[in-house]
Amino acid sequence: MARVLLFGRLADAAGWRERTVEADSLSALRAALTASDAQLGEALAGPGVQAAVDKTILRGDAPLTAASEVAFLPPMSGG
Amino acid sequence: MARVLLFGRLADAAGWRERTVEADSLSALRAALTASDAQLGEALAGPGVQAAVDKTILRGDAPLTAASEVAFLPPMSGG
Amino acid sequence: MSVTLQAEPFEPGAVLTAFTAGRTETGAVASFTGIARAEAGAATALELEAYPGFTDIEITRIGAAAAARWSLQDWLVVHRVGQIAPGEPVVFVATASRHRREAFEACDHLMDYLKSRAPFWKKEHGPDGARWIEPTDRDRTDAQRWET
Amino acid sequence: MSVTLQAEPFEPGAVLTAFTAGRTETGAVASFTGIARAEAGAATALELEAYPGFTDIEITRIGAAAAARWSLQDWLVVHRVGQIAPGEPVVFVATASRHRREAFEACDHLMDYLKSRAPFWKKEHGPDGARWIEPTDRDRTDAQRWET
Repeated sequence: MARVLLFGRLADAAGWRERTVEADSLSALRAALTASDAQLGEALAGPGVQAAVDKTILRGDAPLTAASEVAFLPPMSGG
Repeated sequence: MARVLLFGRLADAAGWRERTVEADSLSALRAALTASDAQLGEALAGPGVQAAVDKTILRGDAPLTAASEVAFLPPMSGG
Repeated sequence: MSVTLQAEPFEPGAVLTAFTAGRTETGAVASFTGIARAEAGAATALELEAYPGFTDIEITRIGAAAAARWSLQDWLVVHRVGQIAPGEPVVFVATASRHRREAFEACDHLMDYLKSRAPFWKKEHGPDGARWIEPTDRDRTDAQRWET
Repeated sequence: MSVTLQAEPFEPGAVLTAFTAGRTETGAVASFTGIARAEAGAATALELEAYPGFTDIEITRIGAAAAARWSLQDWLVVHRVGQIAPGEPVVFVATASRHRREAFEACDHLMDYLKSRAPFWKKEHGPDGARWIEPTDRDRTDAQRWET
């Protein structure tokens, strides 16, 4: 289980910004999100989208606990 | 005749900042100042010292009237 | 050495006053204020999203690296988030150093980073609706000047 | 577009507040504040002499040229004259433009000019007496960057 945060156009596309999702790894989380919303799953895998677990950007898979916070970050635009 | 202004180290060296001097040209003014204070005359002819007549920097000689303002400017230091 | 992300408008002059107060060994304070342009009505509002706890830490990391590179005595970033109206300040950066070259370069560098690579997501609201903004080519080019 | 030479201390933040107010088409305001350093007691006061009617006109001429070169929307110089205590602001320059590169470069350029070639005569008062200051080699080198 993890708290999932979406930013920028990802939140607009999904229609939500924050949600708790049952998943014990980042790859399982991606699969769960894709299963509930195929378009979102595609957007999360899109170019330039990064995943941060507990505020650290990760490539590849990672285990998740109930306390994990996963953020999906579209390309950063600067301020 | 002209109003003479000294700036920076020139004023310190001469012991005055402003004085009215009888002279009908810049070269006559330089000669008059040198006659009354040889050290000042030398300083006015020193490297980097510029003369401005009515707030315009001039090289060479220029006629002066009673309304003329002559300023001797040591090298500018910036602010 | 502070990074503030805030939803409320702020006054850059007041921040500069506080930043410069009591500095007897600082010769130079450079500052930059970024303002939301109205674009003659084409832009009605700017919306900036940050990731609290991530965006501020990233900016702090870049600021600390700049402070080391340019021997800054102090630096500060204030950045708006949320809805920003035209004419309102979006960002304020100030840098303090003994001599001016360091203060200027560090301020310039921090702005290039903030405008092109800092973790913000920017939406422009205009008469034709809203659109998410990506960094411009010039932002990327400016930021690359510092990669030596 | 203003040049102010004044004997009284001033508050750079207040000047910045007035300069940035009401700008809806300005994206960028760069500013620089030069402060008299105490040099750990080695400098007790700075004395700056200007030639009123000459110094301000020269700065205005350079400012107008910079405004044209960098397409500035506005610019401003406030410069102290007379006795200046350590920790007090000596000079404040602000530039406004649509984009930040122009504001930064023009501000940087104006400071290089003001610090190296503007018609001021500067005396530093210290524990060992007073001495007139000449521009440093670095001031000259910085100013030469703009001669293209």
